[in-house]
Amino acid sequence: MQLLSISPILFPLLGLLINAFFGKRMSERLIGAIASIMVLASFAVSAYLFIRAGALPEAQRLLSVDLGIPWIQAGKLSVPFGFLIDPLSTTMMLIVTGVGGLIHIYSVGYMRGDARFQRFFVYLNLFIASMLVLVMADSFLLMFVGWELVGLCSYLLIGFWFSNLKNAEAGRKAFVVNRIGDVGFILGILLIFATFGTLTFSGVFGKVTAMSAVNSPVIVAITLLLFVGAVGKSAQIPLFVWLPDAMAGPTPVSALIHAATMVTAGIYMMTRAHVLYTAAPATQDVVAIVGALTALVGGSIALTQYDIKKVLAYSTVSQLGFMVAAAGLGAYVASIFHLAMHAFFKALLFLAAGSVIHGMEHLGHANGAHAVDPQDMRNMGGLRTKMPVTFVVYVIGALALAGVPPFSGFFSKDEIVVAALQHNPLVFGLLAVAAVFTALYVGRQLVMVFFGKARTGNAEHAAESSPVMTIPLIVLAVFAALAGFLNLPGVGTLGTWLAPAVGGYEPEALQIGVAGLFTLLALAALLGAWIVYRDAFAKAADADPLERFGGLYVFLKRAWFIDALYQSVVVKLFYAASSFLARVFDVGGIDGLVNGTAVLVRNTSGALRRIQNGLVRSYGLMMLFGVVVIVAYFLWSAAVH
Amino acid sequence: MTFDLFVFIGLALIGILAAIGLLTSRSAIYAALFLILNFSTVAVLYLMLNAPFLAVIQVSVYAGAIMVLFLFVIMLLGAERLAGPEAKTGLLWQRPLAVGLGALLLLQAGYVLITRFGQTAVSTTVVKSGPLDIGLMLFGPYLLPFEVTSVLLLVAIVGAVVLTRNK
Amino acid sequence: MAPILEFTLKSVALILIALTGFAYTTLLERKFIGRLQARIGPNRAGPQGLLQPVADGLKLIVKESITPAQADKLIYFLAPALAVIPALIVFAVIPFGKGSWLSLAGDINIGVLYVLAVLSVGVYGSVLAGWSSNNKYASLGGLRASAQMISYELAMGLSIVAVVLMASNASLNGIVEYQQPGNILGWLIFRQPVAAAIFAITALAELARAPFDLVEAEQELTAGFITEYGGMKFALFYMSEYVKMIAMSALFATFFLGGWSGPGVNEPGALGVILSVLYFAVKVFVCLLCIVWVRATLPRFRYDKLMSFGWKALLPIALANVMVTALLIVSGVPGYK
Amino acid sequence: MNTVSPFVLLSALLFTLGVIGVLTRRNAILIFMSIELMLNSANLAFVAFAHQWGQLDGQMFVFFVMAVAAAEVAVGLALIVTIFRSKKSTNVDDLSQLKG
Repeated sequence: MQLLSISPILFPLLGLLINAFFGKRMSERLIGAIASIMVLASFAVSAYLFIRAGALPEAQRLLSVDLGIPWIQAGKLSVPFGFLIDPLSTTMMLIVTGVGGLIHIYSVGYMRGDARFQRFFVYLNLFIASMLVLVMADSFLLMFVGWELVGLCSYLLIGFWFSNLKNAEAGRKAFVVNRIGDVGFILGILLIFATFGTLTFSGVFGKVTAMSAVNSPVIVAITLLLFVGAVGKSAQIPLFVWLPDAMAGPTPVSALIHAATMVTAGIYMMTRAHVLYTAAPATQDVVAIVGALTALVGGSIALTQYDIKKVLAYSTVSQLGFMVAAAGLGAYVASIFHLAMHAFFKALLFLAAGSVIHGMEHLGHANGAHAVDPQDMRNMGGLRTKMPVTFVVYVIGALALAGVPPFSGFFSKDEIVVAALQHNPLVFGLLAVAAVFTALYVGRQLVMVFFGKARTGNAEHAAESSPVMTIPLIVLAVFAALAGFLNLPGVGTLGTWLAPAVGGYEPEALQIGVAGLFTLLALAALLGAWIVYRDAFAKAADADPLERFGGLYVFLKRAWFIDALYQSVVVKLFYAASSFLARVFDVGGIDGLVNGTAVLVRNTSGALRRIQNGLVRSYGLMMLFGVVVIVAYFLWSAAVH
Repeated sequence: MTFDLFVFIGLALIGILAAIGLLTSRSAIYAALFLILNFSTVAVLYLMLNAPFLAVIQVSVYAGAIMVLFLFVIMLLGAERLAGPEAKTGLLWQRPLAVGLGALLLLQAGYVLITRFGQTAVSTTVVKSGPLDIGLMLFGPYLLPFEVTSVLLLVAIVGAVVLTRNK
Repeated sequence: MAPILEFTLKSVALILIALTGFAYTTLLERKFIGRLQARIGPNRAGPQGLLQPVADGLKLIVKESITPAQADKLIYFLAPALAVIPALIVFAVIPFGKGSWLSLAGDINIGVLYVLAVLSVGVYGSVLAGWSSNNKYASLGGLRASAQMISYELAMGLSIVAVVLMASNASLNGIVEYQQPGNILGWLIFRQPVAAAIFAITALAELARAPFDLVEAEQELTAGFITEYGGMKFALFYMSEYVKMIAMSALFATFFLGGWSGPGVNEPGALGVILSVLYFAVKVFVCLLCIVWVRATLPRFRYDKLMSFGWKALLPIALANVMVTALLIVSGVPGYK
Repeated sequence: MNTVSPFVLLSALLFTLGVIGVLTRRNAILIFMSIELMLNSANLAFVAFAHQWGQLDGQMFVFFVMAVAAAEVAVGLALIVTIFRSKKSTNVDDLSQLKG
């Protein structure tokens, strides 16, 4: 039973070991097959666990798998090595392994012929295993291990094509920015230990419940610190800058890690720690507002991007803002619901975008088409007829993202805004604007990519991708279209299922007013985008219609100047401090100390070296001298007493 | 002066003179012979100390095996002539210092012994120390050390064979 | 002072017996080998050549004593004595007959160890003689002697260990009494044939007698370590060899042939004692004859064969014999206690 | 004699002579012999004390010391022979490569 419960982690580990050690001699097909099958096996076990848990009475669904291994025993700190299988974690496991499995299959086609094919799948499997550790952990510390491991995988995969300096820099940026969040997270963990003396979820939550204090300073501090970790990992203001750059990685990576799974770790963590957050309403307000602002800012920036993946990246930032806001509003079910739906449609969109890019590159480098950026939407146009399957699934994903009923995004977003309306009008307003932006940029993208005429030779010669890529797209499209029915307003299947893990859930009735308003907003925005962009780009070089907003356009285009702000303030200050340390402190202080010690030792030993003359007899003489002195000491002390 | 004391003084003198001979002899063969003489006198002393088994073992192990090995190696290497003049290692101060320190050590030991001379009488219970009694001790309380010693000897044999093997 | 007087008298008697024995063993060997080789042997001096040893002795005594110029004088003179002394003092623990007064040291419980210790010291005579002569043949002979004796001592000791295990007694008299259940089958040669064979072979090697006489192999080393010796000093080496022969025979008789035991020794009074001494003498005599017989029969070993035979054949067999004996004793097989 | 003090005194004297031998001789074989002398004097003290207390344990130690000495001599002489083969010398002062 224990082995079965942890086998979802073991399968990808096995796959990565096989591929890492024997991959050199295996064909690409075999490597891809092993990696994919391992993840699918993991998915199968997760599904089994899910179903089995569903068959159990509600109270017993929290299954703690204690492996009986005392992982860390140091002083008062005692952390067991255990896993937690409950509705929340099984749901996450299904998302991670399900979407992950599809993306593995897709990658077999997408990465075909890459020089580091083997390494890519080793990393992917490592990521799946790490993510599962994160979601299955039964203590903050083990969760942190998974947290760091997925961060490592993210770094490795963003910089996967590291021979291009920009990609390597993007990986480094993601790593460094994430560290800032991780510092908060680990400080939060330390504070939890200092406060409660334990790190297991059950232990901590039990004590928090027992305290039954509202807004106690310690818990506010803990939750804020944990939120800093979530801000880093889930790309919230002000640390979202790494996520758009992370698009430097291969597109399947963007879909899996930077849209569907890893970036949602922050939301998952807050949901997991909902007991703490519920006890700290002050933090919840901060979380909700940060999330709503992020949703607005990310959406606004996405409006102005030309890179097909950048648009989706900022969209992801925005959607993560929705989820964080939901978590801040206490609507954890809505948050997880949107997380799952977002995983489907954003993975779908990314993979479809990858398919588009693939199609754009189809012309190959032979015709000198190399100079054309295959990711720039201005270079596309009219792909509707060239790549019909991709077009259809893209439209489904886009409608789901825009929140058009009955696609999945509509239901999950609806639940969030309903919660916002009830708790915090400000957040509601921000989210409403963000939703409009969403529909706008989605419409803009659809028009620029698929409608009109082909603007370049690459677009002219684009061709549909192979079945190994399109089949996962179709599967995802089905989910993106229909998964919303999992948690219909007033029924709340998913919510009821999650209730034991997230502390209770009452399904909201469908509020016709809100739902209708948001549907109208979305449709209106899509129509607006169609009108504005239908004829905007005759040639690739044409100016964007939004440029007539001048300064505001530039402001959005440069992502609110946040990167520039970091560059000019933080980085410059850091350089100045480093240069002071390097030129003055290191040379004078550290080197002086080290060299001084070395010189002292050298001179002393130089003097002592004369004793070691290589003559056994003189060594013996010294020993005898020692013996005589020691015996004399004993005689003297015996005489004294 | 009892007969025992008389014999002891005689043997002690022989032993000490043999030891001094070992220190001063110019030839390694003579040194070895002096050492054999010393061992033999010690064997007789063992007899006086109610240790006949050890006395015989002393003769057969030290005189019969170890010293034969020494002689064998000395003759094999032709190293019996010892270096005459002091080598140019500049350790002229070493010898007097060694002798002085040795004398100091002896003084310390002598001080202890003389201040306590004869204070503890010999136990009146005479233990049997024949081969049977020694064997019972060896295979009783001292079984583990005994077995460890056998391992040690085995290792020494292997070591000696490996060291001197011609490659 | 009475015990000292007794010891002195016994020692003198023993030495005289040993010397006479030595003298007539030489004659015995020459005559016996003569017969084996279908010739007569010495028969000029005295009736049947019985005075031949006396003549030999006189000759050696009056010969000029030559000392090699480059020899190490002190050790050169010391070596013959060092060869003879162990040969003589072995006799101290051998029981010549019934009653502990018939051995010099009496019935001591470390007799076997004493024998081994003394035999192990016997090598010095030949080694030092070889070295001090400053002659390459002599040196080689001395080296061979030391290597050979060290090698074969081990197997010999182990063969005696088997005997001690059987008798569970380390005193020679005790071993003899153990072999005295009333019939000849009590002799250990029947219950320890392997040990007896090993002892016989190693005894020949310790004596450096044929076929193990490489120490003084004429064809290779002239006369080995006695090359530079002549006159009385040569006689001493000669004497040590023959006294050792007698001692080895006595030891073999004691360990394996029941020593002084025999029919009628349990008679009270002088008769039993005289019978026991007689039996012992006869057994020793038979052993001596056998040693001579072997010399007349077997050719000499090659040196490397000698060493590998000692280390790779005799020593393992002797070890195995000790183990098997111990097992037999522990498992209570009849005849093994 | 009803005291073992003379034996212990003799042991100390022999030990000191052994120490001096180790420190003043330069021939490796002679140094080795001096070490044997030291071991032997220690043995004498052991036997003397065993006699004094009327116990066999001291004699047991002598037994083990002898075994160790035999092992030591076997390896030590093998070393000397090996060194002699390459250095053509048994003088320990010639073996001073390991110096600071």
